[in-house]
Amino acid sequence: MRSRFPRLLALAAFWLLAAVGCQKTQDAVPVIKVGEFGSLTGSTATFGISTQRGIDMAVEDLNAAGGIRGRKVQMIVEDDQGKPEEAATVAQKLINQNGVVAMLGEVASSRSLAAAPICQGAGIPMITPASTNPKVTEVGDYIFRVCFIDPDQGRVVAQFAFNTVGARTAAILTDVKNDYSVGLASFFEERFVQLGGTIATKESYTEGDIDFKAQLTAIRAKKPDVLFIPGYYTEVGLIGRQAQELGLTAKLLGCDGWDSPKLLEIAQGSLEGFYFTNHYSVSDPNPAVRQFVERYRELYGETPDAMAVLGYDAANVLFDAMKRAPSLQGAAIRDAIAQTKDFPGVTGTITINERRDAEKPMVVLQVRGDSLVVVEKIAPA
Amino acid sequence: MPKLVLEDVHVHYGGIKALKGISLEIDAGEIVTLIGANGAGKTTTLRTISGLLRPAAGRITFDGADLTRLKPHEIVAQGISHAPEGRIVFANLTVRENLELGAYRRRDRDGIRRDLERVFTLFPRLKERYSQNAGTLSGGEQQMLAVGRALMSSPRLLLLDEPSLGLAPILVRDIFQTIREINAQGMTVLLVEQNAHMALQIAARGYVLETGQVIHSGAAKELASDERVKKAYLGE
Amino acid sequence: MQEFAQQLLNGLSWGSIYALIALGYTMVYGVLRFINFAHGDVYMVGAFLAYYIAHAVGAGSHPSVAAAALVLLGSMVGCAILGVIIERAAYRPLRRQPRLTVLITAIGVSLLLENAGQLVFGADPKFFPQFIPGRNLSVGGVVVTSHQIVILGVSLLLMAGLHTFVMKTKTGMALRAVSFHREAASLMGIPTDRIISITFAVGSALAAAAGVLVGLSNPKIDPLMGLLPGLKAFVAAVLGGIGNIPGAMIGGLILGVAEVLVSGYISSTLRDAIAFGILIVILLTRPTGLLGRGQVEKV
Amino acid sequence: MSGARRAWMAVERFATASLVGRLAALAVTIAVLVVLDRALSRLLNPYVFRILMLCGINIVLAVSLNLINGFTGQFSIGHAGFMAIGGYAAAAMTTYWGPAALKAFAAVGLAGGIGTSMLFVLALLFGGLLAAAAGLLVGIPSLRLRGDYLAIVTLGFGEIIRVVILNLDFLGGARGFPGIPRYTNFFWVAFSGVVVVLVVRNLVSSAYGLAFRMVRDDETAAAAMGVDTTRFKVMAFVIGAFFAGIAGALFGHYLIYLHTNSFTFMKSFEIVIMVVLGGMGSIIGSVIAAILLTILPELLRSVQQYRMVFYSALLIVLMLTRPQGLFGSGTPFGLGRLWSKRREVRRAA
Amino acid sequence: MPPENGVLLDLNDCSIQFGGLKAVDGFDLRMSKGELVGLIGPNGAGKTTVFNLITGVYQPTRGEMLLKGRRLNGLKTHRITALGIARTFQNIRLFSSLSVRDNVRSALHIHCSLGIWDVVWRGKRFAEREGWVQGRAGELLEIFGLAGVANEPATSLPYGMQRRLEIARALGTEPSLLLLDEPAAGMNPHEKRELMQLIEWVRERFGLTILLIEHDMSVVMGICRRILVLDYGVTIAEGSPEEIRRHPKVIEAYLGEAAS
Repeated sequence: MRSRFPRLLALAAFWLLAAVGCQKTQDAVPVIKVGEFGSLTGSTATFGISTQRGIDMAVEDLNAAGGIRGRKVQMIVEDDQGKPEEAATVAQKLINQNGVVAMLGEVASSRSLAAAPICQGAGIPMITPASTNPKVTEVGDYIFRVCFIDPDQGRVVAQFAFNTVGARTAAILTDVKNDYSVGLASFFEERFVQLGGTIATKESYTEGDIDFKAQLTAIRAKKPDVLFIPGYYTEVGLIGRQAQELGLTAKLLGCDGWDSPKLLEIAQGSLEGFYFTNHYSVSDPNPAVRQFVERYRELYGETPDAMAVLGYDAANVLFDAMKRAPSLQGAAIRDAIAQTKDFPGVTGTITINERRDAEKPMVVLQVRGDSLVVVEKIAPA
Repeated sequence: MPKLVLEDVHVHYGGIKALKGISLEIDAGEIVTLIGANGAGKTTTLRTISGLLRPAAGRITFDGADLTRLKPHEIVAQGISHAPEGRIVFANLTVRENLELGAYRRRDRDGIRRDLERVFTLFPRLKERYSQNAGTLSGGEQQMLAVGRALMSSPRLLLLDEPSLGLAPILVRDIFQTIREINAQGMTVLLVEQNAHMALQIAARGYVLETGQVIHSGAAKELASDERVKKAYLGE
Repeated sequence: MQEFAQQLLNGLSWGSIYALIALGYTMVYGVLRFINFAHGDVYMVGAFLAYYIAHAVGAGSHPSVAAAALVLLGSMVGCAILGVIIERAAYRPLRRQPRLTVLITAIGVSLLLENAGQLVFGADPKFFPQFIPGRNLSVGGVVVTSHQIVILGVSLLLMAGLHTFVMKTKTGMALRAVSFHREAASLMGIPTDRIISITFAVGSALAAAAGVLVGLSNPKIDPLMGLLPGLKAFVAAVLGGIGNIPGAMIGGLILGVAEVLVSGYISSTLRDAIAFGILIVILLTRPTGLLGRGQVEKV
Repeated sequence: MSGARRAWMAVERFATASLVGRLAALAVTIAVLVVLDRALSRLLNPYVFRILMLCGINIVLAVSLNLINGFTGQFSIGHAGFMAIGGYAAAAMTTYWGPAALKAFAAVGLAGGIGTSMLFVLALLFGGLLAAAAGLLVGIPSLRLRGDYLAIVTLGFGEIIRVVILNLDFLGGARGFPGIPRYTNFFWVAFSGVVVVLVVRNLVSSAYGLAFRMVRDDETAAAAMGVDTTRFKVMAFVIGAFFAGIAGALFGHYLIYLHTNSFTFMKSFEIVIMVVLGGMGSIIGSVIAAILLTILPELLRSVQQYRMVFYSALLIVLMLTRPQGLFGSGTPFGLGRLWSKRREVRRAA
Repeated sequence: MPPENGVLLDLNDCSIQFGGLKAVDGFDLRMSKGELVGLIGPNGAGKTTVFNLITGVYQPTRGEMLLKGRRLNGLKTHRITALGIARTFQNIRLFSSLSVRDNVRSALHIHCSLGIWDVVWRGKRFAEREGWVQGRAGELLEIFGLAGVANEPATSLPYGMQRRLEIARALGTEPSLLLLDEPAAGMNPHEKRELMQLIEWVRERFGLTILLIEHDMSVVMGICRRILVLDYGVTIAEGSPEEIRRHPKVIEAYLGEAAS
């Protein structure tokens, strides 16, 4: 008697869920389904969530403006828990179960790389907002991105360090489990050495770490001019503080992963005067940026980070292409995306090149008090 | 009025029926012994009385109170103390702490001190080893500690499981002598022993167990002279 | 030399976090002989409780000792209750089942806390308010932060408190008896179930304290933060001799120092590997840990 | 039931009676699987088909882990590590040596499908063998450690394997290993599933392989019966790891991209959960649990963010209500124990 | 003393210590082929330790052990089993998850002489050996009257039958020396009588030499010609049942003073 009740309960719950899952909503005018997958749970969920918010805003805009040829767009979002194999599975589900016509992909290149072959195979175009590994778009002609790629950004940071900051020795602190970080670090190193600088030391950490004192103490001993940290703000804020605590003299340099309203909150002033590259500047007077930032703050109560903006841009590039495409067939949308030229995105003017990567400007921001100031603007190479 | 009464107690371990309807009675102030071969159910009977095992059927009462559904620590509160087989002193605790644990449920500080003195009178060796870890004691000393510890709860019934196990003959005699003394001070004792000789010498009555059932019972003297008992358990 | 001293200090303050978590593992293993995999997640819940309490009492904006103490205590009490509930609901019904079964249940509880945590707290990281101002002290080039002092101080205090509790109080004595032999302890009139509950409460409270201290010095907390430190703390417990309370403290400190030295002098990629490397070496050469005592198997 | 059983036994007797019978059985199996492969990949929705494939890979993992945990009573939670080794080794082989090998095969007349099949078989074996070698390494601690200690060491090994791969540049490190050819299809997954079930069954049901279960039940008694317990414990690890390696190779060549994030200890836990839920020492249990636990999270997608909460809660409830797993232990193949607990309860009452 | 040439087991001055405790000290035992020797003594006297020494569970800290002139020291248990020593255990150690038949088959593992490939491949060799094992297991089950319960889980059998199964299992390894550890424990007089007959009978039928640990005097005295008494790890007496019964040391240490 005692053992049976919970089992029945579990069974009942199970069937209830199954029943709920099978219900379908039907509208008079069929909506256009677009898929999105991201890590809504797991250790990198913060980026998935930001991206999703940006995309939601774009969808709202679109539907408010009448959708695509009178049809509204419905986003179907799946969580991949930050696992590559889950990304592949959900991509397959979105395509075959939900019948999406296009896909907005993952932040992390590893997940995009796992899901891209499925989109490619099914002939469903996919745009990734922020996967910077060059290999992602090499998967096939249906795969696009709206961000710049690692080699470009790595080079820009190296040049900035050498020319503008005047650094001759650099240390690198890499997140070894993060493809993005590893990629940037290697391109930075390549360029910095090419320019005549030396790499004093290379240290590493792992996503999710919270104590970096060991590495920073080792770096402190080498006294480099700059410390390049190609990582995410979640760790960088802590690194900045611990570096300050330890009295590190090197200037810290970073990349778009730093961009988050929370960065300065966590860093507590420890990043004052330091630089990072980004897609755009929140304080850009450009009305498109102003409008986006205001609305985002209104909706979610915080300043958007890079992922939110890229999600917004990726969705808009896709919708723009869908509007231009003669039909909603995969190939048609693909061709339309490929022809994107001078699209006015929040992160700048986006042109998709022949490698299906976005060509767009990059900015170097400096931390000054509570704000980020644009110190350099670099046009697409 | 009998103190402890077991009525038709059945116990199952997994699929094995360890006790198949044990009934016995122990009167206030007497020593009763359970004898029988390994696996006959002696230890199981004690463990069932002290609540470590739950009977599948039957009833256990102590001074009229039903023990059948009580947990071990509640049974201790009822006044039954069990010195388990193999002694099991807390080797990581000192002798003092072991004895204090025996009085875990008690709050009467004076009474505890009195009982401690009583234990030391019975087992002077324990006083010498007062602050040693119990694990460093010899086998005999550990047995003393186990019995002493059981007395510290100031029980009305003492269950002793194989107190002579693994002890040198001379110590065996000592232990039995002590049991007799404790009993003389008014303690009711239920004794499980493999050394049936010794057990029947000090007990008033005995029950002979075999494969989970009582097969004989009676006055200890009668049992000791019973041919069947002699043959089976006394090596004659 | 200066660098080494700095690393050592870093390692000690990091290790005392492990030590606090390891204590809970070791206590639970002592009484129940199973690895409570959910323990690391209790540490996570502790950090989040502290986060919410700190916000509720405004400790972030008006730092004070009283507020800090309130945050610490509140989180410890909350986690103690959580620990007791977990034991009651998930482990107690399985007392007589094989340990593997209980272990799987513990993994289930761990997953539940993590996933429920992502739902309740949000999957993105939260940033701990600074309710103790950060100040640095330089001693011969070795930087000591106020947070490190707080971490070391509070954890030493807690460990000393635990030691007193276990060694000097009646309940502590009962706890040692239960961990030596549960059945024999119940024959002493010790309510073993209650002692086990107390063990979970104390262990969980210590994990909560670790969560608060971590949040204080490394203020990023997220629902998955307990996963790896939980495992590492278990390693620390094994290293010291599982079931052995001083062992857990020493194991935690050694592991913390070892990790910091490895990432400082060799490579931080090996940081996680070193924990498990130490574990494997210890288990193969001295399975009972540094302070543990062996038990002979009876044939 | 008994009629079907008798028929099956007759088939089996024929299949094992002679080399001809064996080859015939093999040919029939291959033919059936090839037909199924063609049919299913066309008939099924690709999403459903994908879940089916993942079920198959998980079956290989669960059954092979059952040999270690269920049948031999060792306690390993590092299966994902073996899987990673197999996956990466096989992927490295087909990616780096594949083109050359295919050319060589073509040169001797084995072009096209046959050539790639040959290559894939070699890659599967290579992955399996490397994993088996790691299994040998991990099996050695099992001689000294048991229970929780062994568990935590296997977990540690799994993590170390991951860290090592992360540091190997030619395996892609943190960026992952893209561009693996897609060789895994239903045929290979199903074939591997059949093989692992047959091998484990053949092992544990023979008088010789009874030793695995003897070691689990009572190591001392097993040694007294003349069982070289060391050998069997290590063997369980080696064979279990071998199939985990194969599963990893299938996984890699299906996903055509590998990343160490797929092989965390959570993956190991998932496999252990399958084994325990199915019932330790029950092959059919492992198979069914593997299927169940692959499908369950997919079904739960409808509850969105509550899905993993449900999954973990369900796991706890299942363990509390059926701690011995769905199929109990003891009978490797029978379904009979499914309701044993209830019967026992009734008898006791 | 039995004649030199017929010696099967020869233990010389065997000792083992656990920590500081001498569990067995200077133990000597010679058994000739076909003998049935009893080993008695109080609990904790070291009887089972002697078994554990002979079967390689423990290694002696001193002394030599020979079976048919071959040294047993340093060998692992399974090697010793292969040389022809089988045992039963004090608290029955059947394989709890295996059926009665599989418990008997488990003992035949040692005669399989198969490799892992044979088993997986299930070829001719396998069929031949497995067939032999089936047959042999059937025989043993038949002999020991267990055929009717062959498919029951071993631990569901009544106590007496479990003992019998354990002996049947031990015989499956085809030993020349059988070590029985308290086989009569937990048996009623009727079962004990059956057991005594069984022991006598298997000794005859399988040509066994048996070393028996037993508490029950009626059993030991009834079937052993020679008895050793162990106390505190030391042999305090050796001789025929009659001699042992009267031996003063034995009476004091074990049988109890009331035996007079």
